[in-house]
Amino acid sequence: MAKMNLLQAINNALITAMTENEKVMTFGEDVGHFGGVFRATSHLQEKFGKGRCFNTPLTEQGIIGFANGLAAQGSVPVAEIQFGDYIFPAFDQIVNETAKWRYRSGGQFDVGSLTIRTPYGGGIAGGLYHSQSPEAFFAHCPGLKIVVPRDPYQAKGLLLASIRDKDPVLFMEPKRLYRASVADVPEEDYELPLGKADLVQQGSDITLLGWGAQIEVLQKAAEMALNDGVSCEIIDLRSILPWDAHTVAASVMKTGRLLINHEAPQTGGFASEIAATIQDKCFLYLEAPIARVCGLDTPYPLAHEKEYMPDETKTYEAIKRTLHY
Amino acid sequence: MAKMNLLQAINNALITAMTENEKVMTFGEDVGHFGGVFRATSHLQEKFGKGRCFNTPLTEQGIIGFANGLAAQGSVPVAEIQFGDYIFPAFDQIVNETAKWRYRSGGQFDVGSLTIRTPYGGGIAGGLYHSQSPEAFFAHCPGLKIVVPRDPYQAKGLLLASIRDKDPVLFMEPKRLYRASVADVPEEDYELPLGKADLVQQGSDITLLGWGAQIEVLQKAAEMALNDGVSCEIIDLRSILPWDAHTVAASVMKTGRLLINHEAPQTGGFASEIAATIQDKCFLYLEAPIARVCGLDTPYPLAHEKEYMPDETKTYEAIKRTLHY
Amino acid sequence: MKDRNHLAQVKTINRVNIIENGIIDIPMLQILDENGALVDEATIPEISKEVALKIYDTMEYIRVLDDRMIAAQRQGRISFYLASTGEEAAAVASAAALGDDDLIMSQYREQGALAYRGYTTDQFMNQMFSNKADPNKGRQMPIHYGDKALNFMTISSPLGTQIPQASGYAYGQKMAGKDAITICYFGEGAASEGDFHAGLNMAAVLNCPVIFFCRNNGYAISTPSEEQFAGDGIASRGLGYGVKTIRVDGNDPLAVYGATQEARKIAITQKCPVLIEAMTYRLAAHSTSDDPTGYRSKDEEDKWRAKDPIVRLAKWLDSKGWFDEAKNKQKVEQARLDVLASMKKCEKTDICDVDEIVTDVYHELPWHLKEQLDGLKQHIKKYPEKYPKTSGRVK
Amino acid sequence: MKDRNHLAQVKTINRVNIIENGIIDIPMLQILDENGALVDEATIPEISKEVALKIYDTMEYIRVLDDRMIAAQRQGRISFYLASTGEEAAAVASAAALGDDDLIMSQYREQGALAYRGYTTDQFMNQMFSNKADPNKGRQMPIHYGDKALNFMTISSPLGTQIPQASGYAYGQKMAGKDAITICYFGEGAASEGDFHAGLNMAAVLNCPVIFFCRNNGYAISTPSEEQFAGDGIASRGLGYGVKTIRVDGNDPLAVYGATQEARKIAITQKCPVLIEAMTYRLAAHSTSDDPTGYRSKDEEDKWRAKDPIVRLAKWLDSKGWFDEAKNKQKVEQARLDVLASMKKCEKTDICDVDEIVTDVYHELPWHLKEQLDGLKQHIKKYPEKYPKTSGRVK
Ligand SMILES: Cc1ncc(C[n+]2csc(CCOP(=O)(O)OP(=O)(O)O)c2C)c(N)n1
Ligand SMILES: Cc1ncc(C[n+]2csc(CCOP(=O)(O)OP(=O)(O)O)c2C)c(N)n1
Ligand SMILES: [Mg+2]
Ligand SMILES: [Mg+2]
Repeated sequence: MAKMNLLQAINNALITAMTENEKVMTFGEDVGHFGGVFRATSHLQEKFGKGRCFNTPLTEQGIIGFANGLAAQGSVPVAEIQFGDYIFPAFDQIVNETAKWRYRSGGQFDVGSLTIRTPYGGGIAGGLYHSQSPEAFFAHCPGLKIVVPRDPYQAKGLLLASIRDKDPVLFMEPKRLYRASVADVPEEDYELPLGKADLVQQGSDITLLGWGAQIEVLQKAAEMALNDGVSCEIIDLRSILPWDAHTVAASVMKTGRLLINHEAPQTGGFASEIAATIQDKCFLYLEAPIARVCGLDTPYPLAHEKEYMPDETKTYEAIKRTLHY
Repeated sequence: MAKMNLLQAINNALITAMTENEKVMTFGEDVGHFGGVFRATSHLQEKFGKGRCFNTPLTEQGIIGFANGLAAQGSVPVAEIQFGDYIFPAFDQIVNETAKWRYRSGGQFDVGSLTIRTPYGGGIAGGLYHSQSPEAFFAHCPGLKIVVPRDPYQAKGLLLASIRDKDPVLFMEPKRLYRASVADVPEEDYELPLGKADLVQQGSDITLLGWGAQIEVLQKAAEMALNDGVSCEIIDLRSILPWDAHTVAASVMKTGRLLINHEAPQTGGFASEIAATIQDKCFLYLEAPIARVCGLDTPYPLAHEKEYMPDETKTYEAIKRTLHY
Repeated sequence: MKDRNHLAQVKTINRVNIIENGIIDIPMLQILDENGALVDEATIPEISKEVALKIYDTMEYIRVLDDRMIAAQRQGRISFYLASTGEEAAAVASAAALGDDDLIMSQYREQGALAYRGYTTDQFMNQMFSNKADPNKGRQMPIHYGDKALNFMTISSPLGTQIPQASGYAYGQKMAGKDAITICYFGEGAASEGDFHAGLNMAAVLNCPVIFFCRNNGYAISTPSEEQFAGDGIASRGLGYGVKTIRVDGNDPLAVYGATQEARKIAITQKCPVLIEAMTYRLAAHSTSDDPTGYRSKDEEDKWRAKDPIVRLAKWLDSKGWFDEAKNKQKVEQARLDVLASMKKCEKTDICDVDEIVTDVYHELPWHLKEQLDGLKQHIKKYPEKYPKTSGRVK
Repeated sequence: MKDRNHLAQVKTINRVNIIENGIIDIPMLQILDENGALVDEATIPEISKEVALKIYDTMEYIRVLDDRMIAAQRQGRISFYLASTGEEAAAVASAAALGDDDLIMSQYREQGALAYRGYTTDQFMNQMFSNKADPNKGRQMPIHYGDKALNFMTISSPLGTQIPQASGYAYGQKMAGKDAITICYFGEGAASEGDFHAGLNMAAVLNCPVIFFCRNNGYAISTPSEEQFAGDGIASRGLGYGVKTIRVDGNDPLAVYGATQEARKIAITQKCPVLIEAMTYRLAAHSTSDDPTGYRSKDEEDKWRAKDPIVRLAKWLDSKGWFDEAKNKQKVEQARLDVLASMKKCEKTDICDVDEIVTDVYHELPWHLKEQLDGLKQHIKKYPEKYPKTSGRVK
């Protein structure tokens, strides 16, 4: 065990993967010598050489196009997109190419070894273009996996699993947690399962569902609710696609209530898919409408960031509304 | 009144708009002399000159980037993306630029005059890349409007309203209806409202909701259900963003049941947003879970196209399941 | 950490001097003239009789295939086709200069390269009839071939996407120590996509052994090349990226072969990209959905018909004493019969079982796709007549 | 319908001839040498004393602003800043050659252009403090200026997106018969984006009166330009698009001014794009989030410090008898005081009312945003201490 923050856990996972398999390569803007603007790839070029850890020109569509080809060839690319907000120039390469490669070729070719890492989310005074949470844009795209860790331990285990998974994974890192705190992380190799939600806290009155940095928000809200005698079950979805509807449904059948929290705008956010599925699977169990506590349907503002965010008091109020429906 | 198919109605709307306002310009791949691969812009170059109707180089990101600038300048661009499947290279220009232009500048600048036209949808033996229905990818993006007509009359009225609307509009044309049938379309100028759903058929037992080419499917399914004595209310959403939740909610409060049908894959499709919102607004009225009849969560296949599509028998079966919940 | 001075090698000048397009003037390699005669003093590339004849036969075969399939589409037997008539040399003669381990990434009009590699008539037909013998499992439109065994990457419709992919693939080949390169075909239209820019620039900076092979055939559907770009073709762009560049007469099989041979040698030994621009002309309609009379004249087409690469190569082969007119006629006739026979057979082959509708989305079938497949199969059993191509086999 | 022959003007050659980067060798316009002396035989652009001094004063002002704001960021008063130290001439002297109606689309390091247009210190401060006097309503990070009155398009972070937009804007100006052009600034890093390719190619084909102004300052954050491209800078790409191109010493204010003047003349009279590549160096850190010691040496920086454009222009002004050392000192000191005073004032100004969180998403507020705002305001009233910057004003 070692104390690591989330960034160090990511860096440690990359070292583990690159040491174990020489086909693993990591690249992106400023990823090489400099180690990335957040330093997630620090020292990798020193350790593994410029061939396996390198800067690319400033072109997200190029980075993912290149990574697609590299993966099809049999290498194991871990491509970094500097900010989640800048992943959209690569949207075509991801949605039309990465996601459909195996299907369109009847399984002859695939880019399953590809992992795309990108920091996402708000709370860092980043305004419109350094705060977005784009997971839902990709969640409508069959063929992709989407994974979001909530802490250093999860980050290392999920990233290792993502790199080795036989499907392309979009690995989204909650950047406001990068250096927020340290935790115990095993120094040895380990994986955490993709496609499986994680029960963070048991409870009986309502299920709170989220991912990434918002798990903390749910925990704070649950504490506030506990003061009112409300027992919250907290689930970290971890994988957005494919997602673990069974774990969520089982929880909701128990508690009778569901609240979903995410930073992205509400309309068309992934909470909508969860709500649509769970109202179907748990119709007779639901004692109140499924609540969504999300970002507003606006671009991400700067001065009003606090007001924008689906924080713990908003979550707590929604818990109360749901309980007293 | 004249008889027009959907393509002719689009062409007629463009002529109307370009005649009335010389700032209206239309462009895209093969849009000029040739009139577009579907001929939606036929004769516009002849009528209005090469300056106002022209070919662009083959670059979707360029077309929308160019259109954004043109709109910001005060012109009224109507940009064509040849197939909805090829809109993704322009995703960044649409989601990060078009949609956020007014907000980020505090209303100093905007691209509200922009309209993006694109054919979408399946049923034409187009396989993975000539069949997609990408509306949900854009529906998660505040700042855009998304409009889909279901027939020639709607097409002309909605397109004219879209071109003149003060917000950027993504206008999606159901290409399998382009030449499917003709209908009466007024030759004079008229607009149909954006953001308003259209009640296609009144009914009392269940609300069927869809848009574009799927309205026909709903109608056929409703007829099958009628044979069983089931009375279906049919609503054409018309605008996907912002969408008319009030009309839908009012209908569901009356019928107690809702079925949503779209061609796009189910997970993260726009039906999920509708279901999430309506289960909230109509919780106490719902007598069965909201049903989604959608495309499978796979890329769009060719040989199995029939099997893939959310057709009338699948819809009819889902109506029965919902009625007998 | 070395000190940098990105001005060090730049000359200075002291009056405003606009550099115009005119300073670039990239000549075009030609070895056979339009009559199939050797251009004066031309250096003939190293080419064996066997290879020369295989190039020739493949071009003839593709001409037949194209003609037959256009006819089949008109008869409603297939939904779509896209011919390479008149520009066969570009794909066939370049593929002939490659090694078997070289990966081919094609746009869609390079059926000649695939045939040269050994793709059989049945394989072409299975793909075009989307039947269960198609290795793509009938999922893509006709002409979206792909074959793992032949190192021919499955074609994808979105234009230009394969260009940065080719750079990445080639980088992987280099890192794996493979004695192989990637060749990436695309049209002059696709070269307008942002992916072209990304792909060439990355290949140059990251030293990827890849040949970018542009077929400049004058049109992108209806859009003539002068509405596609204002520079000196695509070749002039290579220089901007620091990519070694060759322009070649795309209707001259010997020139294409020689240029590709040389480009491959450079790519593999110097570990760097090479751009080839082949000047040719799309004599065919863009596809069976297109009618070129709306945007070009018969005269213009005729001018280019006179540059037919098949005729040109035949004349040269004949001058070498390698051409047997009678045998050729017979081969062409046989090809025609083979195509017809194969078509008849393959159009009757079933499409895949419905189960294949959900496979290959992921490596393993996830729970939600299992559920969707189960629901679908139950539904098909209820309405077998609605899904005649698969219902008979649903259990 | 004219007949086309896209080979008509192409020369042929008969042996494989690889065209290499070497054939392009674009010289750099320099008028003042590094010591501020006129280069032998240089043609000085037409420039009035007034303009020359305004360029000079603006550069000095920006140097002060940059220094102060970096200090303010270190003190935690603003969250972020991005300086243009050492490359002021590129933005300032180019802006000086424009007309007031010309639209400026900037990347983010062109505060000099904005200041030249007349943006006031208070305006800079209001934006950086995201307060309610910021015309962007405090929605964007510091340095994302925009001003409708000054024809300066609001800056957006995604790199390269403004390049095709500038082509479109310029096309609109042309169609509207405006006597104005668009200038589009970007870094050599941003020039790797696909949007660069699209923007330049479209401008060339569609004859857009736009100046593409590339600041090649050697770095994109930590990435040196040799890992960004392998060709002869960005200028060599212009030729590939058929875009008239000028390379200029970006630290030479007279050369930048002259080149831009000429480019503007061409753009407006010939209705076509012009590409200017200004060779300069980012002496500053990329931004306040960056520390360049991790990727370059002090020695390298010092070499470039010696090319300071401010010093160079001062010397030339002095040689003309236009420079008043004492008055300049005083102006600089005054600028420093003004910035500090403005900062003090503007950092205390409130942010916008919370109502502004939902405006400008659409032209009119749609029902769902009304609902969301109402909900938010009720919530703020319940927890006023959680939202101290807006709660006092929520009714
Ligand atoms: C991204 C994208 N945009 C548009 C299309 C539609 N499309 C198919 S082929 C074509 C023209 C391509 O021209 P070119 O690259 O010159 O190749 P050629 O057909 O001449 O061989 C177009 C616009 C597409 N397939 N992909
Ligand atoms: C699309 C996109 N990708 C990445 C970034 C992050 N980023 C901001 S500035 C920068 C470097 C830009 O370098 P250059 O264009 O040379 O401009 P300079 O900073 O040197 O003035 C990067 C990578 C971004 N803003 N947008
Ligand atoms: Mg072409
Ligand atoms: Mg730079």
